[in-house]
Amino acid sequence: MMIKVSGLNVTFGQGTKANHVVRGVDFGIGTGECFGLVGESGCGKSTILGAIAGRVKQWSGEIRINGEAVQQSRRELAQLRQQQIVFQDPFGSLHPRHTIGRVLSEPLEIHGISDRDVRIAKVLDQVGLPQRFRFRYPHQLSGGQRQRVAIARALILDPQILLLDEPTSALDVSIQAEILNLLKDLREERGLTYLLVSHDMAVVTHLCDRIAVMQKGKFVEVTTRAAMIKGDLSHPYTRLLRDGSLGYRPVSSTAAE
Amino acid sequence: MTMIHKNEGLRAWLLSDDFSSPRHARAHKAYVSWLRFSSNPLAFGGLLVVVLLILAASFAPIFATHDPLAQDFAKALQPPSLGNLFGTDELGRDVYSRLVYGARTTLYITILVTVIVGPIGFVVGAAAGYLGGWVDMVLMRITDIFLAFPSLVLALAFSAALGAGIENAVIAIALTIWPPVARLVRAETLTFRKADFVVAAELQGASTARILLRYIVPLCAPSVIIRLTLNMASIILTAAGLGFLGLGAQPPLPEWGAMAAQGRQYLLDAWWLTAVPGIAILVVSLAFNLLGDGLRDVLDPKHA
Amino acid sequence: MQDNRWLWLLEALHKLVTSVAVILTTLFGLLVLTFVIGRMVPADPVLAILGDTFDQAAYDRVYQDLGLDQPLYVQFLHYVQNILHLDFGQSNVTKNEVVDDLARVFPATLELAILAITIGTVLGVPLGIISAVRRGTWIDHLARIVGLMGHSTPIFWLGTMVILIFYAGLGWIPGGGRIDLYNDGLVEGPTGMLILDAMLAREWEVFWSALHHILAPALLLGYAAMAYLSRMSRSFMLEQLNQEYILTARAKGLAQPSIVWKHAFRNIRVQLLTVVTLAFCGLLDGAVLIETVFGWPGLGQYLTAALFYADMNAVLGAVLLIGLISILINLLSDVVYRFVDPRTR
Amino acid sequence: ATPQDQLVIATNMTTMRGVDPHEANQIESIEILANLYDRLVYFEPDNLAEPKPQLATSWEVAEDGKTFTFKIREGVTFHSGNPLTAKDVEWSLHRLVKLGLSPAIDLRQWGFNDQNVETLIRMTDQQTVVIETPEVWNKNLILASLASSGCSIVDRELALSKEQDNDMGRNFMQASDAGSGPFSLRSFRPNDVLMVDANKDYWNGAPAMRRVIMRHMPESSVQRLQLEAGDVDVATRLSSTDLAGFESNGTVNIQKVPGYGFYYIALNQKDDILSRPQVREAFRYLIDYEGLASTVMRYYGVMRQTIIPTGLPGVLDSAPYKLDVEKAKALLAEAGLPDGFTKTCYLPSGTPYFEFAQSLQANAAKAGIKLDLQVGDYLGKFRERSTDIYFARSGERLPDPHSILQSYASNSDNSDGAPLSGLLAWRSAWDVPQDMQQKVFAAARETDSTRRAEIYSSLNEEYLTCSPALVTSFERIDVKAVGKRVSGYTGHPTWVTRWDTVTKA
Amino acid sequence: MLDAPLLSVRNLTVAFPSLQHVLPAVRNVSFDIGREKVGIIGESGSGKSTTGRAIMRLHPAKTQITADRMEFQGRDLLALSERDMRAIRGHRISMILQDPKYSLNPVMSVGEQVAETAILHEKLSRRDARLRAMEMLEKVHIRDPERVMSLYPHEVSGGMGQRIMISMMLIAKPALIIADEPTSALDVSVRQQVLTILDELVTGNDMGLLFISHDLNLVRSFCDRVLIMYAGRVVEELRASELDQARHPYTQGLLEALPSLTEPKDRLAVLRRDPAWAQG
Ligand SMILES: Nc1ncnc2c1ncn2[C@@H]1O[C@H](COP(=O)(O)OP(=O)(O)OP(=O)(O)O)[C@@H](O)[C@H]1O
Ligand SMILES: Nc1ncnc2c1ncn2[C@@H]1O[C@H](COP(=O)(O)OP(=O)(O)OP(=O)(O)O)[C@@H](O)[C@H]1O
Ligand SMILES: [Mg+2]
Ligand SMILES: [Mg+2]
Repeated sequence: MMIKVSGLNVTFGQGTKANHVVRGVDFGIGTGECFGLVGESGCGKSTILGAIAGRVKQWSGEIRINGEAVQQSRRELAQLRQQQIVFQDPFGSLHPRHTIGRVLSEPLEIHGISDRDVRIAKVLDQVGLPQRFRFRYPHQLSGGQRQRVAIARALILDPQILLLDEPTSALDVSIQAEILNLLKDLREERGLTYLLVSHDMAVVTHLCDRIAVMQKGKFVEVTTRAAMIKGDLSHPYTRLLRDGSLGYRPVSSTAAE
Repeated sequence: MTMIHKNEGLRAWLLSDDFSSPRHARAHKAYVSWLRFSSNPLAFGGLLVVVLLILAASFAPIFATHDPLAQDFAKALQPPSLGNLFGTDELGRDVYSRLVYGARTTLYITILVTVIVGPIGFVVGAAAGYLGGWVDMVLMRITDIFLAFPSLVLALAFSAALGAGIENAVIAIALTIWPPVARLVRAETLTFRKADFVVAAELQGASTARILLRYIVPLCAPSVIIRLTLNMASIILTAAGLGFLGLGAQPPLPEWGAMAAQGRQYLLDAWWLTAVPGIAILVVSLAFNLLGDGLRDVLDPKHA
Repeated sequence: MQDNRWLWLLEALHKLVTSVAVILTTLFGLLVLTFVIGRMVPADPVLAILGDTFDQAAYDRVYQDLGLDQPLYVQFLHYVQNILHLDFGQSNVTKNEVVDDLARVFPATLELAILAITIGTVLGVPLGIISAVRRGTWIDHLARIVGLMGHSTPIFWLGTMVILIFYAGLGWIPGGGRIDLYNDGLVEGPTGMLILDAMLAREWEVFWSALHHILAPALLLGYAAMAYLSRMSRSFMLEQLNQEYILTARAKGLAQPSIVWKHAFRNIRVQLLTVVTLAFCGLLDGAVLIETVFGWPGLGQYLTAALFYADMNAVLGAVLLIGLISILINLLSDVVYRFVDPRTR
Repeated sequence: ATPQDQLVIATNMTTMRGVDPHEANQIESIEILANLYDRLVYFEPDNLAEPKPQLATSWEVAEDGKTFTFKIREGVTFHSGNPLTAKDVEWSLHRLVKLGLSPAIDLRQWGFNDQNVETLIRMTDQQTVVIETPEVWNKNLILASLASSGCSIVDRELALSKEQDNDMGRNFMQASDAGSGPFSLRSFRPNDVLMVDANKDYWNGAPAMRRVIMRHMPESSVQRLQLEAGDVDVATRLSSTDLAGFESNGTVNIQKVPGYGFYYIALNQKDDILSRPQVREAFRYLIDYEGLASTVMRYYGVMRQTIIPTGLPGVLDSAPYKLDVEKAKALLAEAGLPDGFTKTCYLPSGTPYFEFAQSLQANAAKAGIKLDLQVGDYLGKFRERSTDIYFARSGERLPDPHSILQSYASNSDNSDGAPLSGLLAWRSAWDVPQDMQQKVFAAARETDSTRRAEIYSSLNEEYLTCSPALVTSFERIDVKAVGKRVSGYTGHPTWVTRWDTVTKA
Repeated sequence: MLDAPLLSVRNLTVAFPSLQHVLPAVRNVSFDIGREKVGIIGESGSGKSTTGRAIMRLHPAKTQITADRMEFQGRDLLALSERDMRAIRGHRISMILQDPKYSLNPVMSVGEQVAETAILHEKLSRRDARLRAMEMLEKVHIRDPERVMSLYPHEVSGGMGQRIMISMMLIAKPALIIADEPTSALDVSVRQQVLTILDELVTGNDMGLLFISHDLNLVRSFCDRVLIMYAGRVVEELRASELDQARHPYTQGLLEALPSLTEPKDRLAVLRRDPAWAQG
């Protein structure tokens, strides 16, 4: 088990404003596995990801990474290095005033790794960007290229886990395809473990082995890729989501509100 | 021919955004900013006046036609003439030369206040914005208290308490001008502190200091620079106001506000004593405002 | 449902308590600040009270009366206590209680400031909005020039020049003060604002005289406010005009004026209120200078005179009053904000 | 233009501190007090030698030279309607001494104090007051003191009815009138305006002016413009240039009222450098007497390097000092200070101090003395003897050399705690040569006028040569610009200018 | 599918002049819309929204819009005065924007915003307009219109917001509706409801709909016809049901790049762009 989460609860705020966002979630992800999280906006997907990454600190329960329990508050540099995160918005995830070279050398500096030039050259290759992009600024790059840089930044520390928070939802279909292919290739080459969050059933199904469907902070169903493709699903909510993503189908128009 | 070619080559190199080195990237950025700035005639005019001010201040002895302190009762209150470009004051001193030397005082106050206020504003604002929680609470309460006073009134109170004099005026003005800067830095910090690239750095283990210095500060810098430039205009006005009320630079140092105030005694017979320093204040403060506006176009295109 | 109501009430209460706490701490800070300034003064307060002749015994007595032998925090408590009892001490220039002085001079400043902010708002806001709507046209440039000049002109100098030209040269405006001598003292109270009082008393001659006197200083102050307000309303308006809902409004078929005034303006009302508040506080700054120039017997002149003669009680009283007004106005704008903006209700 | 029956005076009221005659001692207050109140005697501005009756119809001095008996005018009433009696006179003078504020010097300097005043000043019947001086003094000095604003007679009944915490009505009289003078206070707004109305029942007949208005107008140019436009009748705070303008076009009358004081530079003798005689003398060579006299000081002073002003006995016209930087340098070298020194010079704000001080500063700089000017209200600091150099001017309550000399040339106890803080010599910590001090008091006791004049004359010469710590340069004058329509407005050297003599065309 | 199209566009070109150069964002676009649902798809920046807005002339004043023909019910839209154009906007042609969070005025109540259109175009009194608005809200299946009318935009959910937007834009019964990604800000489940309502109203009232989207699956199942845009040009026009038989390599590429829920692919095909597509 690369990641083991048990009894995870997350509550934001206190008193009257308390917002119980994740309610008792358990799951495990094996080494080299790709685990998907789907669900509608605000159901708590990013929060779970954040708890594992160390971004969200108000959680209770247990999270183990590579067998090692992690603390809510502080994390060792070595622990941080094991898992890296890729965000949804390629426009917001790169510092607008750092060149790509700087973006990529920052993590190396933080972790005190020396042969920076070599590593940067290598990782640019891996994500399929030309070397001369090192001196460019993010605003000179397209969305897909930026997302590649974000992935490169995550990879440059040689992590074992990539936490992907809707990595393609801001991209066009054609670019999305490139990134999805890249992610697939990287996983195969490096044996990485993925936790992929998305609201796009097709994307999750394309990439993941197992898929958890979330509603209001809870897992309503954990299913497999095959079951998802076949439509062999037990929970009505999962079926609703799957149908919805297949295209337009008139529903009985009694309003929900 | 070759020269031209070389120049063309340089221009092309500067304009190209397919960078070959970090130096190229920086040079390109600077060049493009310069192009954008210099295409704005008003801002350019502002820069010109500011440069002139700096020149006048640094080379005052060369620009001045007289000793700004030399008195001559026989020549008191002479109207502008070729000998005394802007006339003479009640002690027979040459107004033009005093104006030129006054640029030193003005520049001294402006720069000193800015140098004090910039870092304070940065530290307070960034700390409050980034650390949040009670640090933010306390720091913002303090800035609120300072902000509750109109700035000149507060500067007056401080000057009165500290005593007249240029250094005290600097302290008094600095004390009243840092809160808006801190506010601005805090607001900017807040917009960036949750940005994905900051979170990414945090999750990779970057220290707080690193995040503040390498991520947040460079992003706040443009708007702070703009603000500080615009602030310089108000510093000049506040300093002049203090000088006007007799709390700024003390004699014989020529200071424009004090000159205008002193000249008011002679308003009806020697209008130039008031008019000339007043126009100088107006022009320089206008120049800083124009410069700030121009910088905004260059540094912060989203607000243009 | 019942439960919810209680929660709501609790929340409202909590909000109230926190905002009151914020105001109180700010007020407290204000007191600390003025106290500290008062202590920094090099002038000896005992001498200020004793005046020209004194002996050591009298000195010691006053020293103790003032509590200067007590530890600082006790002195501060005294200070706060006195202020809570509206006792700002005696001005040693006017020999009056500072509170009485303030009550006398403040209406003059308030009158000036209110007129000025009205002028500034009535002219500045539309100018800013029009220049935003007609971005890049001559009116936009005009607004920009007006704004920049207003930001760059030393107001005391402008005032002086106005007097030189319009009083000494052309004789269009009076040379200073609030009113012509022969009309002085004809109306007194209830507000202390001459124009208003004259209107209430139907003393039209007094009214015109007061109006004639206030016009130049109010216009000058109003100009400074207008410069600021037009700039701010322009940028607020520009921001709104780029919003998506403006596109919706246009897609509905609304004409430009409706879009600007009905849709966009509604969205900047609250922001405008805040900057008008700020402008008003800024006016008090300008008033300090302009009152000196125009011999306007208001708070500003009182303050500068007090500064000249190191009359610290008066200085602190005036500064505290100005701080207090600023806080109150900000508070008021906050309340109105909550009331006007549905998003904060 | 101003109405025919009103007099409008433009002035600067900033320094005015209330209208209690036993407290206020600024020039503007005193002019007002002179008209709100009456005193026992008065001196006409152009005849300071001979006292005239005011509330006292007659007086006599006993053989011992110490006992003065005053007959009080009958039928005088206060503005409140209360009759004025000897009781009021007695109580007023007691009040002056007991309050012990600045004007108290009018009586205290002759030896009156809290303990003895009740026995020494007393009414003997409803119309008679006896004043007994503790020592023998020249009787003109005593009468001159009684004519000064401090000895104004106040309405005892009214004051006591408004008494709070045994303050003898002090709180009330800050801004209210309890007098019997030709005018009564109508309204007073500090730093704005003060109005008085004619007292129709004045014992000497109702004044011609129905109302007098004093207007706060700190700007010289504004005063000038208003005077030109006829919107004010008298301007009291005009700058030299504005006065020059008037003088050259002759549109108004310019009165140069002598003031019994000097522009002085006080050198603190506690300071090692400033206490060297050569340094003190050097300052006398650093003043540009001629340049200042023709410009800045033209309407503010008359050059005089001694300490007895024009018109008083013992006046001396000799003025040996001139601006001479080289001489000053030589003196400094002699004092062991060839490279000069740096000192702070404190001065009040406004004309002509500021211009004068800047001129001094420039000349001093040439001699190697760096003066930092501090402009503001530093009287307190001077009084504490902690100013290096203090530049100001003095004015006196008595039209007699004694008060000036006492201040400039007597200092019986130069210790920090001495009760002499009113004296300029003490404030500068100047240990005045003993024989000079003795002469000062001998002259005050001298009852023979010629002998007195001789003593003063010799004091004057001595002062000139002893390199004093108080460097005098100009004798003070106060200039008033009076509109042509006004007649009968005559500035008084001790500031008690009366308005009941004023008429307007 | 009546004989005369509602809107007929020929060679529409839209260019935004900037400091340096004039870049046409839409080039030579031609299409007709009848009383049917026409979709426009294409990647980001391909000019979809620009086309939609050009029809209503909603672009900034200095935008250059040219066309050989742009006729709406026989009237030349480009020749109309601004005043006449205003009478068409919201009345004859309406537009639904993507995100109700931003496209509703945050400080006006829902009722006021919906009624405003009715007052403007139907010249109704305030009271009648209110009633109409209430009716309209009911039509978009809002249960308690009275209450919703008094709410402010931040107080309603995304799905409800979009239904309010629809009611506001359809209250004057326009003939043509342009919907610019009307559901892409909504969750899958809500999206279906909103689309159903839109479908009902459009079909029920016999309106034309221009549906802009980048979701191929959605357009395929929702619309009658599809225009595919690339770099400001329409590269292909198809019946929605025949999308799979697209001939243009761009359309084919898009379809292949799409991960599918029902027919899993191991690798997704990557679109290879041919510069010639942009020239066409
Ligand atoms: N830092 C925070 N403080 C308070 N509330 C938060 C915070 N972060 C998230 N929330 C709340 O928690 C809930 C879940 O948020 P989360 O970001 O995990 O949703 P999500 O499933 O990722 O949604 P989306 O698909 O929109 O990204 C939301 O209601 C959100 O408002
Ligand atoms: N007001 C404008 N000024 C200048 N350029 C514009 C303007 N509006 C759009 N553009 C440009 O026109 C092109 C087409 O934009 P448009 O918004 O129509 O694309 P789109 O197909 O709707 O894309 P998306 O799917 O991202 O909404 C883009 O390159 C855009 O940058
Ligand atoms: Mg999320
Ligand atoms: Mg679009």
